[in-house]
Order: sequence, then structure tokens, then C-alpha cells
Amino acid sequence: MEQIGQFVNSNLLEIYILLMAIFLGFELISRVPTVLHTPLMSGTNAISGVVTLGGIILIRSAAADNYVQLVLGSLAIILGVINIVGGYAVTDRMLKMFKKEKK
Amino acid sequence: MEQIGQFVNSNLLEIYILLMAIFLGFELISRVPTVLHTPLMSGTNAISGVVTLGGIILIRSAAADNYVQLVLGSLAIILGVINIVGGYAVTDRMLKMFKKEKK
Amino acid sequence: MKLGVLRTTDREILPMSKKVIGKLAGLGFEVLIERPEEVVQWELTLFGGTDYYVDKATILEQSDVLLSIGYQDVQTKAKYWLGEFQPFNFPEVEEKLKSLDLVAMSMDMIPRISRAQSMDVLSSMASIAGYKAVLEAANQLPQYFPMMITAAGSIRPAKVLVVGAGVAGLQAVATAKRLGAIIEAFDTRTAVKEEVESLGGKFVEVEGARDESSSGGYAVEQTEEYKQKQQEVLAKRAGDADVIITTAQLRGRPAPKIISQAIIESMKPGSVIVDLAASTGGNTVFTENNATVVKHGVTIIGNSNLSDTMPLTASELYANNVFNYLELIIKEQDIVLNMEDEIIKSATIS
Amino acid sequence: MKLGVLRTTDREILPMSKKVIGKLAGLGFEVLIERPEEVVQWELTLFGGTDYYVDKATILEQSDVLLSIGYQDVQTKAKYWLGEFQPFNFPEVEEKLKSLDLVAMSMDMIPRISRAQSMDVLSSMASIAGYKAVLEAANQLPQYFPMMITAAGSIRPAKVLVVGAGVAGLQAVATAKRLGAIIEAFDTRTAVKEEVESLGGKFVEVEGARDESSSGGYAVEQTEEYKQKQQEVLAKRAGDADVIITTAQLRGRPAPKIISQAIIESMKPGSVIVDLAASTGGNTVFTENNATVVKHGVTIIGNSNLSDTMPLTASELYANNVFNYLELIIKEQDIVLNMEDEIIKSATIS
Amino acid sequence: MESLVSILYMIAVFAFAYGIRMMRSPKTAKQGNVISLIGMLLGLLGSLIQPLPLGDNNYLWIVMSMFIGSAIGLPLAQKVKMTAMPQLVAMFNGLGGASATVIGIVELLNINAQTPFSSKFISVLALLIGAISFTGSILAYLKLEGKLRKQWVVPGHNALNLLLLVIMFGLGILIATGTNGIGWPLWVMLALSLFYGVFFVFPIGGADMPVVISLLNSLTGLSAAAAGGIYGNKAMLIGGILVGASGTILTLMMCQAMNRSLWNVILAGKFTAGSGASSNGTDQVMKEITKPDAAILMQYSKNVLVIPGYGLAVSQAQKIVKEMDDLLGGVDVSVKYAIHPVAGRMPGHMNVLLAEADVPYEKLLDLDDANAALKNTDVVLIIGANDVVNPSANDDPGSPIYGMPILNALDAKHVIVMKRGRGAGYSGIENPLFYHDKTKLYFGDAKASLNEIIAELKENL
Amino acid sequence: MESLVSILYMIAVFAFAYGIRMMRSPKTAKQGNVISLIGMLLGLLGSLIQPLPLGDNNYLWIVMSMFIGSAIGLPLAQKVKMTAMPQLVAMFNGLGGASATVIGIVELLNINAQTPFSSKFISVLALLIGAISFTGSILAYLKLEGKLRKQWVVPGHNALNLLLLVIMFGLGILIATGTNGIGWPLWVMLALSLFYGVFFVFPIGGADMPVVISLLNSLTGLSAAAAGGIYGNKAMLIGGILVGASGTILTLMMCQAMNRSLWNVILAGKFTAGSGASSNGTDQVMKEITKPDAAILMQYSKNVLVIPGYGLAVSQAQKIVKEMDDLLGGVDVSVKYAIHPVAGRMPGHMNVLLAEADVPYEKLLDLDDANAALKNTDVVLIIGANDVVNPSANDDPGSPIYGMPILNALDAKHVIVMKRGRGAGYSGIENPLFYHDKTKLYFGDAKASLNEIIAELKENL
Ligand SMILES: NC(=O)c1ccc[n+]([C@@H]2O[C@H](COP(=O)([O-])OP(=O)(O)OC[C@H]3O[C@@H](n4cnc5c(N)ncnc54)[C@H](OP(=O)(O)O)[C@@H]3O)[C@@H](O)[C@H]2O)c1
Ligand SMILES: NC(=O)c1ccc[n+]([C@@H]2O[C@H](COP(=O)([O-])OP(=O)(O)OC[C@H]3O[C@@H](n4cnc5c(N)ncnc54)[C@H](OP(=O)(O)O)[C@@H]3O)[C@@H](O)[C@H]2O)c1
Ligand SMILES: NC(=O)c1ccc[n+]([C@@H]2O[C@H](COP(=O)([O-])OP(=O)(O)OC[C@H]3O[C@@H](n4cnc5c(N)ncnc54)[C@H](O)[C@@H]3O)[C@@H](O)[C@H]2O)c1
Ligand SMILES: NC(=O)c1ccc[n+]([C@@H]2O[C@H](COP(=O)([O-])OP(=O)(O)OC[C@H]3O[C@@H](n4cnc5c(N)ncnc54)[C@H](O)[C@@H]3O)[C@@H](O)[C@H]2O)c1
Repeated sequence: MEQIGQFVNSNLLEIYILLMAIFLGFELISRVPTVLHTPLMSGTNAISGVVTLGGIILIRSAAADNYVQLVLGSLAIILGVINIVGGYAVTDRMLKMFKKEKK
Repeated sequence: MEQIGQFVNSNLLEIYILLMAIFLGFELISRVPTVLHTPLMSGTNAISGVVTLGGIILIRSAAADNYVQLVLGSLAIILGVINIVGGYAVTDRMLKMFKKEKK
Repeated sequence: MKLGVLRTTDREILPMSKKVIGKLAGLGFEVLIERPEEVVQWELTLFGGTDYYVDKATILEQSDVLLSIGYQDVQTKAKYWLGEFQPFNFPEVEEKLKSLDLVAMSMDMIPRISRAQSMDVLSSMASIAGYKAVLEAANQLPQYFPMMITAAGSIRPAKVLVVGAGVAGLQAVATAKRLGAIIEAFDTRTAVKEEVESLGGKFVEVEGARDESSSGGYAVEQTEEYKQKQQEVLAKRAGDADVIITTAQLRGRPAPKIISQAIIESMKPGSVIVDLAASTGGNTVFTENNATVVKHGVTIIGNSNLSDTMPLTASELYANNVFNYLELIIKEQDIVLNMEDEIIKSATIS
Repeated sequence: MKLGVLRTTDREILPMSKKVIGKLAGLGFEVLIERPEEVVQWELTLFGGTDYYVDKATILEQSDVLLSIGYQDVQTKAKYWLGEFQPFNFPEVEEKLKSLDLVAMSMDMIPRISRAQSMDVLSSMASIAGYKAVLEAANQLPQYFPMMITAAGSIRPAKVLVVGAGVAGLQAVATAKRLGAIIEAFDTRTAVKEEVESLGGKFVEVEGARDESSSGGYAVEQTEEYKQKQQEVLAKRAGDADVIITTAQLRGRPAPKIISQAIIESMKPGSVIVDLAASTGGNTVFTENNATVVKHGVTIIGNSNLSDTMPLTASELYANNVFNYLELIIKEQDIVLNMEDEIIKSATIS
Repeated sequence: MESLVSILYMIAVFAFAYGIRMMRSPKTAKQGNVISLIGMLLGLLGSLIQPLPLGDNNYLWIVMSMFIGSAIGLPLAQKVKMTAMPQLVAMFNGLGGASATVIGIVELLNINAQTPFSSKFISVLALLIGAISFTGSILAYLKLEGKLRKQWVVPGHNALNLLLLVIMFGLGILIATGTNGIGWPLWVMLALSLFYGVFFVFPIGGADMPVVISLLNSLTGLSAAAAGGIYGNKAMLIGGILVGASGTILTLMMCQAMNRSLWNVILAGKFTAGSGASSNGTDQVMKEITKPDAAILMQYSKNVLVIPGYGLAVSQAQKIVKEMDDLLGGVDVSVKYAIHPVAGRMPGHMNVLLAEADVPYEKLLDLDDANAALKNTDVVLIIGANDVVNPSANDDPGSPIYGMPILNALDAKHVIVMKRGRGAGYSGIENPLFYHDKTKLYFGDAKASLNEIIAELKENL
Repeated sequence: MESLVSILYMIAVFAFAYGIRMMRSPKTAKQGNVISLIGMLLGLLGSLIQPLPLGDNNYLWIVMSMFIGSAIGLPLAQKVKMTAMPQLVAMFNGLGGASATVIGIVELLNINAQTPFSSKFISVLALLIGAISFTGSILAYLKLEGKLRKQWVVPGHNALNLLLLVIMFGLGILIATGTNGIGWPLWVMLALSLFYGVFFVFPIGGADMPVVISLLNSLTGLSAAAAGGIYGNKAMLIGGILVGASGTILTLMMCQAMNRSLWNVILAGKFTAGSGASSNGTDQVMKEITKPDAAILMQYSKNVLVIPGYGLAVSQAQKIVKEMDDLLGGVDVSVKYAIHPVAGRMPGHMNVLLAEADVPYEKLLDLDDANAALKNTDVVLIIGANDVVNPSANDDPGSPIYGMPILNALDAKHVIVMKRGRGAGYSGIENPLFYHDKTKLYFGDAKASLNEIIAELKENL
């Protein structure tokens, strides 16, 4: 109990951010129509490619001869970038299906 | 510039919270229909009575003989409580106008 | 005071109803009605019985106010005569009335302003005529009005062209539309376009029409050039039409001959024309008043008093119009003509 | 092969059209049509000219297939005769046909299944009759069908009661509704309720109806108790009605007498009844076939072939129905009767 | 304890946000208000039990003050007349601002050499914004109460406005950089802020008042947030910001609805008719109604009487009006139609249209029945009718339609008129009904307008 | 520099949120995707220039990796067939999870005695969640590609599920409390996580796949957030949480649309037809379509052919269908009506209705024209028709309607059928059309259904 309290207090702002992000996420998503759910899923999937940032930081912190870390970091970046590039591109293609000339 | 940067960095989480609160505020309000704007205004007005919390903290921190602070703090509480009590009660009455028996 | 109702030989309807008799009683008037040769069913419904029937002579003798639709050559002791004398079309009637020792008032002369609409017999009769014109045409036409896609084949909807979209024309548009026909309407007055469209019809445009708003709702004679154009456009529309309903009239002149022989020849055999302007000469070259003729395979029904085919309602409405006018001139059980009033002034013709 | 069309004395329409002649030519059939005494306008439109007219004797002599609506006593060399012989109503006709040396097929015996609907002359004619019944009634009625609130007074809408909501009845409901009347409809078959409502009419319920789904769409005779109840309910509804349209028929029996004298007496003078069941005796006690009578102030129009008043469309549809049937039995320029086919089996009466 | 307080505050913040969220629909709004109130109570509880370095004194003062505040606020709220609610809200709002001002003053009185700049600055903000909101709101209250009708603009208003702001800000910086709060800058700034509230609201009036109140509302929220900043109190901080943010957005939305910019409202500083509200050359003005208000007005009434005219026919809106009828019928609003004998352009014009739309005949009232019914009608909706509802026919002997019987729309409680613009009717004359106090105009093609109403109704139902 | 990076990250976070917000409407969604992408690029930029204690090395590695990643990802996305997009998304999602796993592994390899518990625990989370997401997604990909059709459930699946979770969690705690990341617990945990992904997705299939993908999507988001926690990187943290939160909500919404609970999907672990989808006793199933999908499908098609039947008449929906027609016409969708000769219950039944609704005659096609037009029709909307579109008439000689010409609805690209339930038509026979792959059912009274479509259309337009 005590520990949880401590944790809450020391991460108060983070918790606020977390809760607000969830609240915001809910508000945002709840207005997306069903037919856009697939592009939405694809779009948020692209966002989760943000993990690549971790790969970059990882590799930048690695010693130039720490090949294990370098190779694994590269792998993380490659995977993440595929997620980003592919994710945004696919989403864009999906959304193009909705595009139609309107007067 | 440097100072601003420092400020940003040291209050990063607060700024996130602020921006998210604004974003959230926008999402929340933008779906309220015009006809509910007046109750909405009244309701948010009641919320701004949260300033009373400050009055309470103020008075609790005051020395028992610091009459200036005690009196002013009391004033702050009285004003704030009027805002709270009156605000919520008025909002409730406004909303009652919308109540109608539906089957 | 006594109000005597005379029959008009060529009209079936009567300008009186049970309801109005009651209301007039309230204003101190007793109503006498000319006895018919033979009692017809709908008159019983109209008056609720034969109580008011008296001989024509008695009416002429006893009435203070005479009421009829048309004029007839009679001697009377009445001081007022209210009718529909059409002085513009029959100036001779006006002359004869002037020679009588009474005040003659003509319902058709009431100005067509919003306030006088409740006394406007032209409108109430034209409205019935427009409705009946469509029913008549639909009954004569050897095909359906509405479109029908059925197991025995698909039937295209009938096309109806309404020429002259005044009161009768608009009612015809509305009724034909109800029955599912495709409607086109044509008029020289430009305000009519929107009115036709407001009833779901299509307006046929001919450019260059003269339209005088000063004429009080009535149409004016058009230029030769315009008539030419009109012929061209109409020939095209009429060739397509299965039914034409014409209502175009000019106040105090012969009706314009809008449907030429060429147009009629271009129409499909079996088509029907109902001409509501028959009494002033008709809108087609072949129209005969109160007769149906077949020319080039087209049936042309000439009938200016189609409202008479719906005698009960027509009489009731006519009676209401008359009452609304009488109410204006009856003051304390007597008749008082306030010549300051635009309506009374226009109606009084002698 | 030659197909000869005979006229039926008491019917105006012909079971043939230009379009069908063309299609039959494609199947190897030449069409001959009995010459009329006097050429009428709509027949020219129907056939596009007089080219197919030949004398009756020639038709009887040369045709391989005879086509007519009704039966007549003739000698012919044809091997097939297609008509609308109504063997249920006229068993004697059936007997006579059996004595002839030909195969007789009756269009009215085709079963009322979805697949055969394109050959169903009863439906296509009933549909026209329902439409025309309303127009006829509206034309006779001395008042408007629709409600009108006008400056000359407010007119309540006419009330129309439809008795028997089969094909004709439903079309009557639809047409009266279009014209703005208030509609009530009544039938013994319960499925009809939803159908009437689907056209905007109100269904009058009488409890205890017998309804046999096995009867192939036709109604069955009802119990005495039910008839009693029906009388009570109908008397009430009819008293309110301005127009009654009756279509109730029972296959092979006289039409039920649904509208009693009491009911007619309770109706307003000037009301109109159109009885489409006139040929099998009529649904009212006063109905006379092919005649209009006025009883107790009510006009009763007895006409079982109202479709004939719209001869062009009626003939075209009838011709299509006939063609759809012929298409079924024509195989390679010859006629082949496949008695396994429910439709052909039912139609063939001798 | 501390973490409990933190959690209480957190609940309060999200209760506020969720409460606002529930204001989305009349159905949930009342509940939302309760949730928000619960949040407030939890927040108050938090501030009462929050461990403080110098705390846990003077509870008697607190209880007494709270009691006094409640004793004043509650009766006010309960007794106020429905029509006077807006001004009461303005007043409450001002008191909230005053409360923040008082806190700001006290905190500035307490500063010492150790107090960091940011703390002082934030106190200045609480004081300054609270004071502006206070006097501004009180003035708005007086205006709405009708105790003050003048609107006056000094020449160079905008320049002065700017100058005042600069001076106040400058004084604020001065105070925040100083080490002693007490002194003339404090009092001068206070005085200027109080004055600025008056100065800022004074020129505004009429239809712009709701916008100003909303703006002041958001200022109070910000002052509360600033006060929260002083104590690092998250509930105050975030709650205040939520109010500030949403208030600002609400203000902008209201401006948008009036078709004006916020600057136009504040800086122009005088009442200028928006492009929406039309005036007929004289001083008469047509008042507009917004879509949702029209929809809700009808939805929450007992009965609606539609008066159709030629405009209904022109826009061919007969089917749409039937659809609206059906929707309203679904929530037990009785809808009828008043058919004037000469409405439209031919006898029975309205009958034809409404029959086409399948409106049952029982719903059509003729002139006499309609005029009798109008006396008990909540809302009369006039769709493209003009001459047939023109009161001149009753009371202006000079009018060409004088003497014609009309539908007395003004007998109803509310009148909504749908028309495209300022077009006259068949008779071509002005219609005083449109300028009547009771009448609200809904401009646009009748069909489009009704479609909008239907969309609103569907959203609410 | 540091503050610049903070601001970049902040922009990234709000760009993500705003991008998601713009997914609300087809009109803004494309732009939203671009905004989200820009956020991502700024985030990447931030991570490249962020000052790091040991940083600023190995840029070549980074550039190369990014190049390789792009070279793989872009062609994949561009070449994929429209129909294969869902599986591609699943695959990309798996790679994102894998990336987080790799980072987790590296960080756990690097731990030392000083590393605090929380850091280690968060690395464990990144690894664990990422790995589950990775194998789960890849399996989902394979299933969708049709390379794996089996669904199999081991007995005691649920118990095993729980056991696995407990073991993984236990190992995680073990690692996080230890001081040395390398060792058997790490590898066992990795193996178990990878296995768990497979185990968890394997039993699910069919219509439930999208739900699972959405769930995996939110897991990847959470793993990214966890990885962000390792480096205290706000963009990763908040961006990841946003994805996690919205993914979870999306998952729940999808379950709701299918009328099933999430537990039902995951734990039941086998495909069970929801209450919505109906089956005709044999193995044939009617597939339902949701309101927004039906609306958008029509809205974004070139032409719509309506086939009305008796059901349209019963529900008296003729006016509403005209309104839908008008709305679609407004966005250049051509709407026509195919009138079967025996549709309804009397000759010309549909004509009467549609004329009442003022549908222009030019829009009505008879049987032959309609069948010709159907071949070039995007969407055919069947409203309460049954017998007249029953393909048995063409191909089942045993059927009582065999030989009757019908409207060949299946010639169109999409078929939507509105009916109330499983009622048969006049002939009382089954209609194979309703079970066809191309056909989607929209259950409900026709009038109510069309009203829903209209509401959707209005929202989108
Ligand atoms: N019933 C008859 O037999 C008959 C025959 C002839 C004349 N009249 C005369 O016609 C008049 C009828 O009165 P009324 O009240 O029905 O009509 P009205 O007085 O002519 O007024 C119609 C109003 O509708 C508005 N309008 C036009 N189109 C519109 C649209 N698309 N959407 C919304 N509003 C539209 C117009 O204003 P905006 O332009 O601002 O939109 C106009 O003020 C009477 O004066 C009557 O005497 C009647
Ligand atoms: N046209 C004529 O002259 C005529 C005359 C007599 C018979 N028929 C026969 O009638 C049939 C006509 O075919 P059809 O395709 O038009 O109709 P149908 O085959 O009778 O099918 C109508 C369908 O509409 C659905 N439905 C009923 N009420 C509904 C409502 N309120 N909302 C939505 N759906 C509803 C029913 O399914 P649910 O119950 O599941 O909703 C039913 O499957 C043919 O078999 C024809 O032979 C025609
Ligand atoms: N109180 C009122 O406000 C009131 C009452 C009744 C009528 N009116 C107005 O008066 C108008 C005319 O009434 P009416 O129907 O008795 O008129 P009408 O019977 O004199 O003529 C019928 C129609 O034929 C048209 N017409 C004349 N010459 C034509 C030509 N050459 N080609 C085509 N059309 C031609 C006229 O414009 C008119 O619309 C009405 O449409 C109405 O607007 C107003
Ligand atoms: N192919 C098909 O599916 C098809 C084709 C045509 C007709 N039908 C069905 O057959 C039905 C009957 O057709 P019809 O119009 O030729 O029938 P009909 O002419 O024999 O009778 C007309 C109507 O009168 C009704 N009736 C009989 N006795 C009555 C009584 N005592 N009181 C009240 N009503 C009474 C009948 O129920 C019927 O609805 C149609 O309604 C239709 O549903 C089906």
C-alpha cells in the first residue's frame, strides 16, 4: 500500500499524462466510423513504429566495437522502419480508396 | 531563448498536461450542442469554484493569530463556496428544464 | 328581407346551400329558391329537403334581393341583383341591367386581391374545373396515366400538357401529378414558373412573354413574334403529349387560339384535349362549346363549366363565396353599399 | 402456321398487338385479324394500320390456331383454340368445346403462381378495372375526392370503401389514395391486411374469416355467422362512405351479395358504387350487369369489363399475356403441349 | 496520506472532465453535473486533509466560511427566476474570480526574499486575472439585470486598452522581481485590474453579452489555475485549465454561431448587428435562432403547430416536414398543421402537398380550429408562409390585406419562421410578425432548414 | 538542444493525436495520416540529435538500417493487392513488436548492479509484450494469407493460458530483481513469449481476426511505450500509450459491433457465430453489414441500383429511399431503381409507391434494362425483395419459381439486402442469394434501416 502510494506520488504527472492519454484516445477513437476502422488500425500501427526511436538511441549509445549491440540495434531499426514506412504507405493507399472527385 | 528552453525542459510534464488538457477540452466541448451551451457555461463556471481549495489551504497554513490572512482567507472561501454551491445548483435547475417524461 | 335564388338555364349548380341559408337567417334574411322541374338527388343533399322551393313568379314578385348565376330577361320588384354577369364578355347584359331599376352586382368583377379571395367565384369554380378536366381526360384516354411495370408489360406514363396555369391550370397540374402523369405546363405569366414547379410540374419556357403585373392577375394579349415562338415550342411539346388541358383566357376578349390544326395533327390518335376556355371561343381551332368532337383522331372536349359536373361541391362553394360578399354589404338586416370599399365598388356594375 | 384472331361480340378489346405480331413472326407465325365493321381510332394505334384485317370466314378456314377472348358457336378447321372460356362460370361452353375437334386452352385457367404471372389475363385486366373503377366513381361523385381547405370553404375528403382487395381492389386502393381519398378496404383473406396497408389504406377487420391457402389465391365461401358479422361491420363503414368499389368474386359461383339493401339505404344520396363483380351477379343486391342504376339516391355502376374502357392498353397487355403463353407452347415453329408443365396442363380444358 | 490526497485530486480532475463530457446530450447532462459536483467535493476533502507544513489550523474558520458561502449561494440559486439565470451565473463567476484575487493578494503579502520569481509571478497572475474577471462579471450581471443600459466607448478605446494591459503587466513583473509584495505597485495593479474588467465589458452589450460571459468564465478558470499553481495543487491547476480551455473554445464557438470574430466582439466594443441578424432599415431587427435551439425547442414542447405557406411548396419540403412530424411524434410531441384558406397559390395547394406527404387528414386544422388551437400551442413553426400570418390584416387599416382573416401565430408561446431571406409574400408587403419579440427567424431554403432540424432531432433522440 | 528535442517530441505526440483525430472522416483522414507521418519524422529527427551521455556514434549503422528498412517496407506496401492489405498491416505490426523485443533484449544484456528495478522491469515488459505481439501478428498474417487454415484448441486451453502468463510474469520479476540480465531466465522468457503469441492467436479465426489484429496492434503500442520508458523518451511513451489505449478501445468497439465480448473472442478461443450472423441450419451463413459500412459503400461508389420489393411497401419506406437517393445524388452517385414486373402484390405496386415519393420515371428500369445495367453496377441495394431476386429461378429446376425471369443481383459488385429477418417471400422458398459470398444482409425494418443509412450519409457529407 505504502509503496503504491509512494509510486503514485513520485509519478503523479506521468499518471496524469497516462490517464489523459487514455481519455483522449477514447474521445478520439469513439468518433471514427466503422468503415474507417481498418485504415485507423493501420494508421495507429504505423505510429507504433515510434519504437524505432529506441533503436536509434540504442545504437547511438553503443560503443563502436560492440557488435552485438550494433547488430541488434540495427535489427531494431530495420524492423521499426519497415513498420513506419510500410504502415504509413499502406494507410495512405487504403485511404485513397475513399477518394473521389466531389464537386 | 535559453531560458525558455530551460523552462520547457524543467516543466516538460506540466506542459504536456497543459496541452493535453486543452486538446481534451476542445474535444469535449466541440460535441456539446448549442442549446446546452448555457448550462455548460454554468457548469464549467461551477468548476472554477475549485479556487476554494486554495482558500482552504491558505487558511490552514495561516497562524492562528494572523487575522489579516484568516479574514482574507475566509473571504476567499466564502466567495468560492458561493460560486460552487450556486453554480451547481443553478446548472441543475437549468438542466431540469430539459427533463420531460419520455416513454 | 327576402333573398330569391333564380336558376340559370345553362348551369346545373345553384349559388346557395343549407349552411348559407342558416347563416343568412342569422343576418335576418329569408331565402327562396326557384322550384326545379324535377328534383335531383344532390339538391336534396344541398338543401336538406325541398322546404325552400317556391315558384319563379313568387321569387320575382317578393324578393328584395335577387341571386342567380347568369342573367335572364325578367321583370322583378327586387332592388338588388347579384349574379355573375360577365360584363366584359356580354356588354349587352350590362346594358340591359342598367335599364332595370335595381342595383346589379357581378361576382366576377370582384378584384383578385388577397382579401377578396373568399368571394372569388372564378377561383372556386376554376379549381373544380381543373380537377375535373383531368378526371375527364383520364377517363377518355385509352391508356393509364401512371407508369406501370407489370408482368404483362411496361406501360409508360401519360404525358399531360397544361396550357395556361392559372387557378384551373394549377389544379390540373396537381391532379394529373397525383395520378402519376408527367406534367408540363405553359403560361405567359412568368410568376407561374415557380408555381408550377411548386406542384411538381415542369414549366415550358417561351422567351419574350409580356407580363403586366398591373393587370391584377389577368394575362394580357401577346405580340405576334411571341405567338410565333409559342407555336413552335408548343408544337413540339404537344406532339409528345397524350393529354392537353387548356385554360388560357383573356379578360373581355376571345380566348387565344393556341392549339393550331398543325399541332393537333401532330398528336397521337387517341389523345385527349380538354378545353376549359370553350365559352370564350376555346384555345384550339376545333373547340365547340359544350360539345365533344373528334378531329384527326384527337378527342376535344369543350366545356367551360366543368365545375357543374360536380354540382354539390360547386354549389356549396359558390354559395359560400356569395355569402362572404353579402356579409360585406349587409349591415343590420339591411343592404348598405359602401362605395369606398374597392371590392363593392368594382362589383357594382349598375 | 397461321394464327387467327376472332372478335368477341361483347368485348371491345382484342388479344393482339403490333409488337406481339412482330414477335410471333419471329417464331414463324402469321397473324390474321377479323375485320371490324367500322375501324376505330385506337385499333389503328394498336396494329399500326389495317394490314392484318381479313374476313371472319377466311380466319375460320385458314387458321391453325384460333385466338379469341370469348367463345362463339363457329365451325373451324383450326386445331387449337386459345381463349378465356371461364369453364367454371360457363360449363356449357366447356362441353361445346369438348365436342369440337380441337384442343381448347383457357387463359383464365392458368394457375396463379409466380412463374405464370406474365400470362395472367385476370390480373392484367383486373388491374385496369380497379384503376378505372376509381376514375369512374370520381367522375360521378358530386364532390371532390381530396380534402381542400380553400377560401370558399373547407371540403372534407371523400371516403372510399373497397370490398374485396384482390388485384382489382388493390389497384383501386392505390388509385383512390393517389387522388387523396380516405380508403378503407375489406377482404376475407387475412394476408390482404398487410397488402392494403402497404398501399396506404386502412383494413377493416371482421373476425372469423375462413381463409384457405390451398385455394391458390382464390377466396372461399364463408360461414353464415361470418356473413352476419360482415354485414354489421360493413353497414357501419358503408354508411360513412361516399364511394364503394366491390370486386369480391368466388371462382365458379355467383358473387357474394355483400352490399344489402339496408346498407345502400344508409348511404348518403349522391354516393357511388362501382361493382366489378357484375358479370357473376354483382356484390350488391341492385347490380345490373353492364348498366348503371340509381337506387335510393345511390348510383350503382355494374361493369365487369371496365378494362374495355381503356381498350388500347388493355389489348396490348392482353396480347402480351397471350404471347407469353404461346411462347411456352411453341417449339420450333410448331405447337407442342408438354402436359408435365403445370401451366399447360391446367390451361388445356379439352 | 499524501498519496490519498493526490488520488482524490486526480479523481476530481477526471470527474470535472467527465462531467463536461456528459453535457453533450440533455439526457446525460444532469448526471454530468452531479459527477462534476462529486469531483468538487472530493477536491475540497483533499484540500482539508492534505498534509501541510504549517497546516491543520483554523478549521473553525473554514467550516464557518463554508457555511456562510452555502447559506448565501444556495438560496440565490434556488429562488432566481428562470429568465434571470444568465446574470446569476455571471455573478457567481465574478465571485470565483474575486476569490482568486484574494488568494493572490494574501500570497503576495506573504512573500519574502526566498520566494522564487515563478511563485510570485503566478500569484500576480491569479490576482490580476481574478480581478478582471470579478469586476467584468459584476458589470455583466448589472447589464443583464437591466440596471445598466448604457454602452459607451471612449475615443481611442483600443489604444487605451493596450496601454492598460502593458501597465498592468509591467507592474506584475515589477512585483514578481521585487522581494516585497506589499507596496504601491500591488495596490495600483489591483486597482487597474479591477478597472480593466469594467473598462473591457462596458462597451459590450446586447446579443454579445453571452460571449463576454463565456470569456469571463474562462478567465476565472485561468485565475483558479494560477492559484493552483501557487500551491502546486493539481486539481486546481488542471481543473482551472480545463475550464479556461473549454471556456475559450466555447467563446469562439459562440462567436462563430453569430458569424463574428472574437476581436470583433471585444475590440469593436460596440454592438454591431452581425451579418446574420437582419434589420429592416428602421431599428427593427429579425432575431435568428440556431439549429439546435430550434430542434430542442420543439422536441421539449408539448405541441407544435406547423403553418405551411407557398414557401413550403416552392422548396418541395412537404415530405421532410412529415418526417420531422414523425420524429417529434416519437417523443410524444403532438404536431398539427394549420391550413390557411389562401395559403399557397391555388385553392387547396397545401392540401395537395400534405396529402402527397401522407400527412393524415386529422392533423389538418382549418382557420378557425387553428386559431383556437394556437392559444394552447407551445411552438408554432411557420414554413414559408407570409401574408397568411401577417398581423397587419388585423390591426393596420391601411394595409392592402386589412380585413383578411389570418392565423394568429403570436398567440402561441414561441414562433419560429423559416424563410430564405427578406422576401415579401404575394401581396408584397412588410410583415411585422417577423420583427416581433416572440418571433425567431430560421433563414434558409425550407427543405434544407427542415433537414437540419431533423439531423439535430435524430442526434438528440 | 535538449529543449529543442523535447519540443520535437512534443510536436510528435500531438501530431499523432491529431492525426488520429482526423481519421474521423474520409475527407480528412488522408491528411491526418500525413500529419501523423510528419510527427514520426520529427520524432526520428529528435532521436538523432538528442544529446546522449554515450551518444553520437554509429550514424552509418543508423543510416544503413533505415535505408534497408525503407527499401523493404515501401515496395511491400505499394505492391500489395487491395485485398491483402489487412495481413500486411498485421505483418508490419509484428515487426514493430519484434523491434521492441530486440531493444528489450539489448537493454537486459546491458544491465548491471546499478540498474534500478523499475528500469529492468520496464525492459522486461518491452521484451515480453513485443515478442507476444511479434509471433501473434505473424501468425495472424499467415492465417489471413490463407497459408494456415486450421484452428485448434488444446484441452484446458484456458488453464494453460493462465499458467503461461504466470510463468512469464514470474520470470520477468526474477530477471528484474536480478543483477544480471543474461541467463536462462531471459531466454526462457523470450521463448515463452514467442510461443505465447502463437498459442494465443492460433485458436482464433474467421470473422474474429480483425479483432485480434487490433488487439495485437495495441500490444505493439504498449511495447513501444515500454521501450520509451527505458529511455524516458516522451514521444515513445505517450505515442505508444496513445496507440495502446486507442487500440484497446477500437478492439472493444469491434467486439461490440459483432455483439460479442472480448473475452468471448479470446478465451472461448474458437470461432462461434455471433448472435448477429444467422445461419440457415446448414453451414450457410448470412453475413451482416454495419450501418456505416453500408452508407460509405454506397457513398463511394459510382452507381447504386435499388431493387424494391414488397417489404418496401410494407414498411412504407418509399419516401425515405427517395431521400437517400437525393443525398447520394448530391455526391454524384447515380441511383436507379430496378422494377421487377411482379415485385409487390399488385401490378405496378412499386410504380405507385415510387411515384408517390416523386422518384422521376427516368430512374426506373424494367427487367431487361435493369439486368443489362446490373453488370456495370457497383452496389445493388435490395429493399424487402425476395422472390424477384431469387437465383433458384435460373438454376434450380426443382424450384416452384423455376423459369421466372429474375433480377440478377449477383452481377453487381456488391449486394446489400435489407430485410427484417429470415422471412421468406410470397412463394415461401429459401433464397440462396442471401447466403452468397457477395451478399451482405442489413437486418431491420426497411424504413428504419434506410433512416439509419441516411443519418450516416449526412454525417459523412
Ligand atoms: N391559395 C390561393 O388560391 C391563392 C391564389 C393566388 C394568390 N394567393 C395569395 O398567395 C398568398 C399566400 O400566402 P402564403 O403565406 O402562403 O405565401 P406568401 O405570402 O406568398 O409568402 C411566401 C413566403 O415564403 C418564402 N419562401 C419562398 N420560397 C421559399 C423557400 N424555398 N424556402 C423557404 N421560404 C420560402 C418567401 O420568403 P423568402 O423569399 O424570404 O424566402 C415568402 O415570404 C396570399 O397572399 C394569397 O392571397 C393565393
Ligand atoms: N406484383 C403482383 O402483381 C403480384 C401479385 C401477387 C403475388 N405476387 C408475388 O409476390 C412476390 C413479389 O416478390 P418481392 O420480391 O417483391 O417480395 P417477396 O418475395 O414477397 O419478399 C418480400 C420480402 O420483404 C421482406 N420484408 C417484409 N416486410 C419488410 C419490412 N417492413 N422491412 C424490410 N423487409 C421486409 C420479407 O422478409 P422479412 O420477413 O425477413 O423481412 C420478404 O422476404 C412474387 O413472388 C410475386 O409472384 C406478385
Ligand atoms: N386573390 C388572389 O390573390 C387571386 C385570386 C385568384 C386568382 N389570382 C391570380 O390570378 C391569376 C389568373 O387567374 P385565372 O386562372 O382566373 O386566369 P384566367 O382564367 O384568366 O387565365 C388562365 C391562365 O391562362 C393564362 N394565359 C392567358 N393567355 C395565355 C396564352 N396566350 N398562352 C398561355 N397562357 C395564357 C393566364 O396567364 C392564366 O394563368 C391566378 O393565377 C392567380 O395568381 C389571384
Ligand atoms: N402469380 C401470382 O402470384 C398471383 C397472380 C394473381 C393473383 N394472385 C393472388 O390471387 C388473389 C386473388 O386474385 P383476384 O383479385 O383475381 O381474385 P378475385 O377476383 O377472385 O376476388 C377478388 C377479391 O375478393 C375477395 N373476396 C371474395 N369473397 C369475398 C367476401 N365475401 N368478402 C370480401 N371479399 C371477398 C377475394 O379474397 C379477392 O381478394 C390476389 O390478391 C393475389 O394475391 C397471385
